[in-house]
Amino acid sequence: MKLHLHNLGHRYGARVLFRGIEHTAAEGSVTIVTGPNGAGKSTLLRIAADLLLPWEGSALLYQTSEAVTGAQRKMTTGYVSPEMALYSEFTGAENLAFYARLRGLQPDNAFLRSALEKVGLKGRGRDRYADYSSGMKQRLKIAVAQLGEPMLLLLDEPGTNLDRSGAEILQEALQEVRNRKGIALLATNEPDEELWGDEKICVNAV
Amino acid sequence: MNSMPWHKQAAALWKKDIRAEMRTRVATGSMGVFALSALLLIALSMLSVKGVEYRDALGRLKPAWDDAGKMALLWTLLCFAAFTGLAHPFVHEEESGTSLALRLYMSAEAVYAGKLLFNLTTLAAMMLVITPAYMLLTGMNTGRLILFFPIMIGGCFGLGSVATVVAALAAKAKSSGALFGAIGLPILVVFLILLMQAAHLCYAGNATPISIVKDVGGLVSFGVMIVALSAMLFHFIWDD
Amino acid sequence: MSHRIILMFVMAVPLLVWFGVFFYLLMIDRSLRQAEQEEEGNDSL
Amino acid sequence: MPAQTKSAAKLQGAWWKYTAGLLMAYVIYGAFAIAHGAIGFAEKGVAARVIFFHVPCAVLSSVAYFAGMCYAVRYLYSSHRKSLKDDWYSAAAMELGFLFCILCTLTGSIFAGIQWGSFWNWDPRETSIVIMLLLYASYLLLRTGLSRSPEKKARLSAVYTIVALVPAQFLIWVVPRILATMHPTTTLTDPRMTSITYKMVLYPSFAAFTLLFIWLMQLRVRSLRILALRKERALRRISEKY
Repeated sequence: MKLHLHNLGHRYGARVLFRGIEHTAAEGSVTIVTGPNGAGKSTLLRIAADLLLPWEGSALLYQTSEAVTGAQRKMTTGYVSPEMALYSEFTGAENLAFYARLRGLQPDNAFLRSALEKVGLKGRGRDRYADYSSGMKQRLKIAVAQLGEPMLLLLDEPGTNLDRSGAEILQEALQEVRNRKGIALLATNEPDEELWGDEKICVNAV
Repeated sequence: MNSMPWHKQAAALWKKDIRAEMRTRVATGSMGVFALSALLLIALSMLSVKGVEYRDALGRLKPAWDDAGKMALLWTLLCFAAFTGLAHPFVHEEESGTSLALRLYMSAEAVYAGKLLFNLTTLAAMMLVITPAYMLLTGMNTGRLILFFPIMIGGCFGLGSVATVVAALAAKAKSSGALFGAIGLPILVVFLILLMQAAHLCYAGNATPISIVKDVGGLVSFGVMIVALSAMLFHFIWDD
Repeated sequence: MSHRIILMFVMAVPLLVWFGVFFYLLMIDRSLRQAEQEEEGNDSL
Repeated sequence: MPAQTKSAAKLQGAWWKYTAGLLMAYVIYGAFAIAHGAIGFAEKGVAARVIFFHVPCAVLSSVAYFAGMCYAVRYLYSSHRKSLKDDWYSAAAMELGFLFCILCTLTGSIFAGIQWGSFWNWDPRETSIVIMLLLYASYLLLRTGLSRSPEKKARLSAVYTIVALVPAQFLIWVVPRILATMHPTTTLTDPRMTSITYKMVLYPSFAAFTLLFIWLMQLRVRSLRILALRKERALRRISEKY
């Protein structure tokens, strides 16, 4: 299992974000993506999540010698991003259950309870997502991203709005990825969070 | 981990949408209120032609507002009602930012299938309420039932399929609500012409089997062609 | 006036309009070519 | 950029543009001076002279749609990095289709007013062309609504072109057949129905209008390209500055 970023570059219209990024993330590793605001950290993660076609180069995920593509890749990716939102008309547990079903899991009560407990939302599953505080929303997004134990976990500034115990939850999630020999990418500018990784990519505006 | 079959994902999305609709009632509520008030307006404005008769080219006396005309007006009403509510499933996902997660968790085909199914369900539910009410208020007959039901079902299918793909397109544009009707209704005009042609048949006594197959077939094939093309092209709309 | 002469007068209207359109298009063509040369000059810089 | 310059230069010779100008002048002259008044029409058949302008416009307005659709398909299904050039061609074809549609409606309406007594008769072909106008208009409307990113604009408007092909197909093939029409269906396809003077003007007229169409299309694509280049240059200048 490895994620191979080869000569990766992206631009919006005439504005070049980054070019020539070369990186291989080995299995069981956590890679930190840093760079100033607007340098393209989020874009890089979007490309890694296969949500965006890069302007040049490629971001391929290898299970064996062959690249994982299409629906298969979607099923093995978990993603947290500030632009992502969950359904505000549903409760936390219903949101979790919906995404679990899309991943092919059978979300019964025990499953939902343990998933909520893991991100410290025990007892709040019946509250509506709209009524959650921003930190709780972030916790629920982390829980959704971890559904089905994805081999590729992409965290885009996951520490926003999280308290000290929230940071512990993140560290635990990264440890789990390491244990199951997956790959994690963490885009952040927090000095504390930068210490969690094994490797580092610096995205700089061209 | 194996990939999920698309129809299971589509069913999950459909269930989610139905459940959200039960809770917020945005689409059905706006469509229902629009359709009922339009229905009332039509019934009131057509009171003046209720008993009027005219002589056609062959000198026969005919009611000015016959069953085929009533059917045409019913479908005009349903089209406009559909275009007030059916943009909601896509526009809501785009505006609230939930589309990003759907893009990651589902394949484009599954999203299209789920949304199409939801729109068809909503439309069918609305028609089940509006059509009997319309028939009561205006005195429209069903004509030949063996034609009436295929026309209604074919009409619902075509209308829903056009509304779904146009809603997906409009949701990506600025001020999507205004665009939705403007780019959808020109496509539907042709469909409405086909529908009126089939409706005439439903009330004509002398319809031949060939003309029935031609007109109802044309009606149904319109919806089938739209669904086929949009399923083929949906990932171009959906993916960034 | 005979029918034919009236026809000739009617003919003059579209003919004049067409020549107007034609020379307008030629003008556009020329200005576009100028703009193209300008852009390409910029590209090579 | 050299490949684009070369393909633009290929058609940049001016001779065919002058040919189009002369040919169109000949058609206008011929429509009034060479062709005789049509038999069986009102006012000595004067109104029938409009067919030299009406029919080519009608044909071109539907050909333009197919051209626009072909470029749209080419845009969507071209490999990895899509070229916006296909989108420019598609958009130009659709804009011209709209223009010729309007010309066709106007000339047709003038004829109908003189020959059939009313400027609008709800003849199926009249209905068709009005719907065609609406389809073109909503395409252009969709493009103005999608002005943020050129790629997205190209992608979505291409999809709309292809989806709207279904009603366009029905308009061309089905609607005129299920509703009774006042338009002659065989006059122009059957060679016995037109006199030699008509043929002498009608066939050059198709050629003249086609050349005009190609010229207009070329102009539009070139101007779209320049607009895109200028925008890109402006953006680059801004990003260099800050």
